[in-house]
Amino acid sequence: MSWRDLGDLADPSKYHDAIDIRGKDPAGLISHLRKMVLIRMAEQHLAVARKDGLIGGPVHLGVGQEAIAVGVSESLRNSDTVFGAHRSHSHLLALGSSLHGLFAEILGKDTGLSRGLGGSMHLWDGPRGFYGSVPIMAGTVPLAVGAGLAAKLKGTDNLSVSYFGDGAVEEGAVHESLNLARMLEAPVLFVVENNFFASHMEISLRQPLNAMTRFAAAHDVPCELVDGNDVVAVHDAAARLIAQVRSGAGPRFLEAVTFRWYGHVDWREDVDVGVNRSVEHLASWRARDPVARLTAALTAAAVWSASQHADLIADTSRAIAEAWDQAMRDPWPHADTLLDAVYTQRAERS
Amino acid sequence: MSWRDLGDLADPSKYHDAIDIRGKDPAGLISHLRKMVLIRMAEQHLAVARKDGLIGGPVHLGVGQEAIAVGVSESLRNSDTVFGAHRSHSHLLALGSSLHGLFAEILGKDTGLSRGLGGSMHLWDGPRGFYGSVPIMAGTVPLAVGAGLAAKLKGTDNLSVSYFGDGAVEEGAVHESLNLARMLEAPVLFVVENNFFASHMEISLRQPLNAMTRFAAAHDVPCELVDGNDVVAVHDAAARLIAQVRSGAGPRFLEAVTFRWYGHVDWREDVDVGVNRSVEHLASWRARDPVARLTAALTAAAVWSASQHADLIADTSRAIAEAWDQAMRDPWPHADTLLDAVYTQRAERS
Amino acid sequence: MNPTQHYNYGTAILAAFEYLLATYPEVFVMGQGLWSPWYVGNSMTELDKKFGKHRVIDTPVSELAVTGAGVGAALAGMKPIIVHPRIDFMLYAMDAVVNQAAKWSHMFGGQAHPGVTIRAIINRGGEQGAQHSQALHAWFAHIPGLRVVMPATVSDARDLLVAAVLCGDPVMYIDDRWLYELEDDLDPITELTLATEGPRCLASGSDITIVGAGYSTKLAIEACQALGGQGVSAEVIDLRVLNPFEPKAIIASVQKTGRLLVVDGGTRNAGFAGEVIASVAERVVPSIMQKPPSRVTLPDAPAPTSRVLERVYYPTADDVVRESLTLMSR
Amino acid sequence: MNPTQHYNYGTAILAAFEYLLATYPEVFVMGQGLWSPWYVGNSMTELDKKFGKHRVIDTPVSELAVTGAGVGAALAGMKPIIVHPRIDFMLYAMDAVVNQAAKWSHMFGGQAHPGVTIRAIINRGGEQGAQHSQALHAWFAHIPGLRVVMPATVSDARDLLVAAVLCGDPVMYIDDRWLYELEDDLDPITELTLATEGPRCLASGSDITIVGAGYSTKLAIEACQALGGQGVSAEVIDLRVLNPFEPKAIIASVQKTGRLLVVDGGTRNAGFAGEVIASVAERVVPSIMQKPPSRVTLPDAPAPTSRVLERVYYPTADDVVRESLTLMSR
Ligand SMILES: Cc1ncc(C[n+]2csc(CCOP(=O)(O)OP(=O)(O)O)c2C)c(N)n1
Ligand SMILES: Cc1ncc(C[n+]2csc(CCOP(=O)(O)OP(=O)(O)O)c2C)c(N)n1
Ligand SMILES: [Mg+2]
Ligand SMILES: [Mg+2]
Repeated sequence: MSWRDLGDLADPSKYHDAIDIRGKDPAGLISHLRKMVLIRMAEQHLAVARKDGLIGGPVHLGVGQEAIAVGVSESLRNSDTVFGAHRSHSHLLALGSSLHGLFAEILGKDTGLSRGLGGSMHLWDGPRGFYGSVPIMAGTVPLAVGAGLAAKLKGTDNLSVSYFGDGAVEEGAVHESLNLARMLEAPVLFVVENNFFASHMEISLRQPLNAMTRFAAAHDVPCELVDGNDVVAVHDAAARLIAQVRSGAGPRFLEAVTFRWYGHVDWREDVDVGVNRSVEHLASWRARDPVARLTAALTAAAVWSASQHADLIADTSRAIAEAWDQAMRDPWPHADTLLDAVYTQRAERS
Repeated sequence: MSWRDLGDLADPSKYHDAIDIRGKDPAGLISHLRKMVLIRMAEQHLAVARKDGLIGGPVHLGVGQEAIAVGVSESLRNSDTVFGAHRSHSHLLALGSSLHGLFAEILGKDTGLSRGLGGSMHLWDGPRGFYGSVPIMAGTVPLAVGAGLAAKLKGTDNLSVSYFGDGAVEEGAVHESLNLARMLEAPVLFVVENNFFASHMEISLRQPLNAMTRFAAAHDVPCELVDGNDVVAVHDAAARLIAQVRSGAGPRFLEAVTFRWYGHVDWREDVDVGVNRSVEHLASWRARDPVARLTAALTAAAVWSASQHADLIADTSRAIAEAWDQAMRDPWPHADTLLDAVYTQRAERS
Repeated sequence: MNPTQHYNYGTAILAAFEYLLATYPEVFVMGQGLWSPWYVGNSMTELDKKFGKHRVIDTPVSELAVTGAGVGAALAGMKPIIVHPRIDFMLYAMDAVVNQAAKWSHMFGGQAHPGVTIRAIINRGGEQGAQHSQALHAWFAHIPGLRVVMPATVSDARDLLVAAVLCGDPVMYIDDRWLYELEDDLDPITELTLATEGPRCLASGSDITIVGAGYSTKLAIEACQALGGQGVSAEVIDLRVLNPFEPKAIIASVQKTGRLLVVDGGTRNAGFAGEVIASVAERVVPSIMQKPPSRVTLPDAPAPTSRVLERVYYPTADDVVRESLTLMSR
Repeated sequence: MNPTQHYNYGTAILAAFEYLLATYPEVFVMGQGLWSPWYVGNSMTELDKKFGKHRVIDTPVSELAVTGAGVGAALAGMKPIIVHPRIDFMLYAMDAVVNQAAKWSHMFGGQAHPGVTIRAIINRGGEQGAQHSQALHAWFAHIPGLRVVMPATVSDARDLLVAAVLCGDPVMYIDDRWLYELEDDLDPITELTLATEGPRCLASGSDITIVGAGYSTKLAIEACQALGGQGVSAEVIDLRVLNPFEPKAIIASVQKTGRLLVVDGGTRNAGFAGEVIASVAERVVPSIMQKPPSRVTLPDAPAPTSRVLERVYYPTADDVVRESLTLMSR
């Protein structure tokens, strides 16, 4: 594939079939599936809860993009440092973070991952290596470079992961960060989830070419381009790149091509936004479903059955219901957190 | 030449010979020579004056880089909008701006191009299309895009020129500007003067590859790469690109490879700054002298004689001396300019 | 004779855009969300359809380059309006505003003026959190060369935008999503000269001077009405123009009331409320003050998300009333 | 017993760097000019040779990414010091400082703290002009979550840098090239707790309180000496820490003197001098003020280049003396 163009990865009528799992360990694939189903159902639950007015703040849902975080996270450790953005539920959950902690945070509860000060757009789970997601686009990209530099200065083989979107690359911060990481030989994996949209703006309205690999090439950062809706392809590419990064080879770049089923924010589908988001277009992207394509492959390989799938769905919805109900019952944060969290030591005020 | 690498343009032992002027009009070439000699001698005069303490502020000299502005400006009009940076004496003078106005500004006089409020790093000559130079790196690059957009919205075939350096491309502003200009199809010629240095830092300490064309390619902006010390090569490439821009084809990018003979600022040579700036290295770059190579070509073609050259030097030093002496005698700005220039209408203060 | 027309704050802004685009060919608008302005409420509806996508330009997500392009287009003779749907996004664009736009006229001896208007929206609440809630007017007011306006009324929402675009200097026009439902009947547009506009008295009183800007002025007016019911006559002054800042009207009012309360939607330390208090304190005889001046501002903390914390975080009209009564107590 | 050692402001900063790099393996320094620090005077000489280019890192010209990298490295457990040879260059880096570093602890409920120190140098004069002369301390002081220190003395130049790097919060350490020649003898380093440091009285007096920060404190001290010769006893208070701001010491002083003059190297409108005046005005009984408070600041204009205009532009000790005498006159 050319570094300028996504080729038929950009054509939603392609890549609808079961993914290729030849030679892969079924157990690993099934754990991928469990994670992807959990992420999807959790976000679908959030869509409904937001629509029903149970959630006070905006939720940016990544349904359709689950394979990317799941494929990448498989090669990560708790000692790595992962940074996300506004659409990071999957990045967090793929690391095995607590569903209840996420829900409680989104509901603004004291038991939330960010103690009610962050909501859906500001997530943190340090112990699992999730170092933070924030809504300012590209805001965490330079931070990921610094966290990678820290891992290098400490003499570890840990690395940093920076998740961002095809819109974020329009911010100068991303370009400065690619060059800086390259010159510092910082252990960073840049993961761009190219879903062709930045809020209402389709990529052709924002950039002359659709491949993000252009920027990796310009900054001499080795990269791979994959079908982001093929968890095996994502996993294999990420594993290769992460191994190189851990070996001290410097930063690497992964472009994963995908599509979000919901609109930019909340539960609507935004099929009204002009370029390339018609009902039909969305339908053909839905047919490139990362969950269905993995399930089909596992079923075809006779390592996964309809009843197993039914159980998975049932178990998952039960887990979601429990986590949600607990979060709904949880206490609100105390007013003091408002000033206590500003500095490590609360400032004296006269 | 590859878009990743400058090839032997980066090798200062190459391109020392007379430039190729076959088929070029001698008159035009001689006017190039006059401009280049004026710019060089003016800046050499400034170096001495700064060393002697006659100039109060920093001067960033472009001796060795004269062919670029001279080659580009030949295809420009007063109705175009040119933006520069900290090292812009040549950009200004190549447009035919007043030597006295430049000197007076550098001396902080009321008769200066910026009325004594700008000095060497803040130059302006609107009537000749020089829309401003400022020292914040890449600061004027987005402005040039906007001025180009204005020309387009007004339905003219004017264009904007944005001069910047190989260091400025490390600022995100340049990358955002390339994409924005490309998407707006703004008539802008980006001219990067690649002299391998950003203050004390040689390019290999700042970037993984030495060709700036990487970024034009990444942003799908058509570009040319030339020997910046060959005024004919610069002129021809600029003329081609400018014609395309005027025709409404959108932005274009020109990389001109060159070297500055003086150090980053003021009169010193900075042969102490570590990578690739030894006495020998500087000497071989001096041998790629844009003025000498043009002079040699003209002489070889028997359209320029030693006595003509002697006259040119004599006339130029006389012109410089006159402009300088006048500027030295000129009045200082009145204290009122300090507050009068802040707004179009001076704000009332209680 | 001029028939008045009914607007709310949002449609008044829209009316200003329509007037400017229809009247001045040099005007164009560029920023995020302009081809699907969900961010900007009803304040820019259909502009691209009415005036064309070449004059109403949605952009890549590049705040710095887009803002700088506005500056450059202005230098080339246009009257651009750059739109930032959230003022928070402008942290990326500060160089274009502060190092370029604000200083341009001065750096070149007053020979070139980038008459660009930057519309930045304060868009808080709704559990959006620290990066989507800021009000940075004090920052911009600190920058010489940059005019800063904050409309608090429906008429100013329209007329100060027109004045900003026509004044020839770079202007920060800062509006507030929490004001979009304000309603009023307006006369047809008359073009104001921004350089001569300044703070204005919106309600006259004799006991206490309450100063605000933007949404804080709305709080001040609501407090003023409540205080009236308790026998306290408050004078409300709307800042309107924060830079260059002309405190005359406020000083005159405090000389009358002897009490000053400043309400500000920004954080406290080095905020604009402090500037108002200082500008008065240094110009009135201390003994005329019945009580020390006071301010109601955000606490010095970033914005939280949880609704229960948002309730504590944002000042209300009740807070203004309570503080006013403290100043009234002997 | 502790032998004192002789330093100037610049070598005191260098001593702090050397102490930190030698004592704390988590400390590293990154910024422009570190491999040839002509920008930063004698304040970082040879650091790269002593501690290695891996811990003293010169960078591409990318203020935003470099600053953000400092924030990220701090989150990953390092104690980075990011160096900006001119505070003006930081206009490109504001997002990393304001949206990320300052808010990080709060956004995540106080569970993660980016303990990054950002050293920014005020580097004015010498006909460098508007983009190479700013002092933006009022901006940073307005941002909750960001500690802001401005050393005015040789000891603070050293000790506040050490305290900043060790405090665990993001800190703006703003030093001033015009102070590098100050000299003093210092005891060996003792690590201060930044959270408990604040404004300090440098000269006690009874007639007037003069407040400054950084270079303005130097002007205040020079003025204080000159005033002494004219029978005026001035008390000088050095702000030192501008955010979080603790005005107690200033209030106590003004309660004694009844006169307040604030000297500030920033522009006037919405500057820090206004905050000092407001913080005092709202906490003292107005009648104790002998005269209205006053400020000596830059005019509200960008910096010029021409030496004759620079002379008018920058406040001097004489200006402070003159304004003090005005406040002393009846
Ligand atoms: C600096 C900044 N500018 C604008 C926005 C508004 N905004 C939020 S998300 C978004 C689009 C992001 O697109 P992309 O990076 O592709 O991520 P995706 O939403 O597709 O996951 C925009 C414009 C923002 N949050 N931050
Ligand atoms: C934003 C900003 N950062 C840093 C500087 C300091 N500085 C001035 S010129 C320069 C190097 C510029 O290099 P380049 O762009 O290649 O231009 P050249 O000096 O080679 O002509 C630097 C780092 C600056 N002026 N502005
Ligand atoms: Mg996207
Ligand atoms: Mg260079």
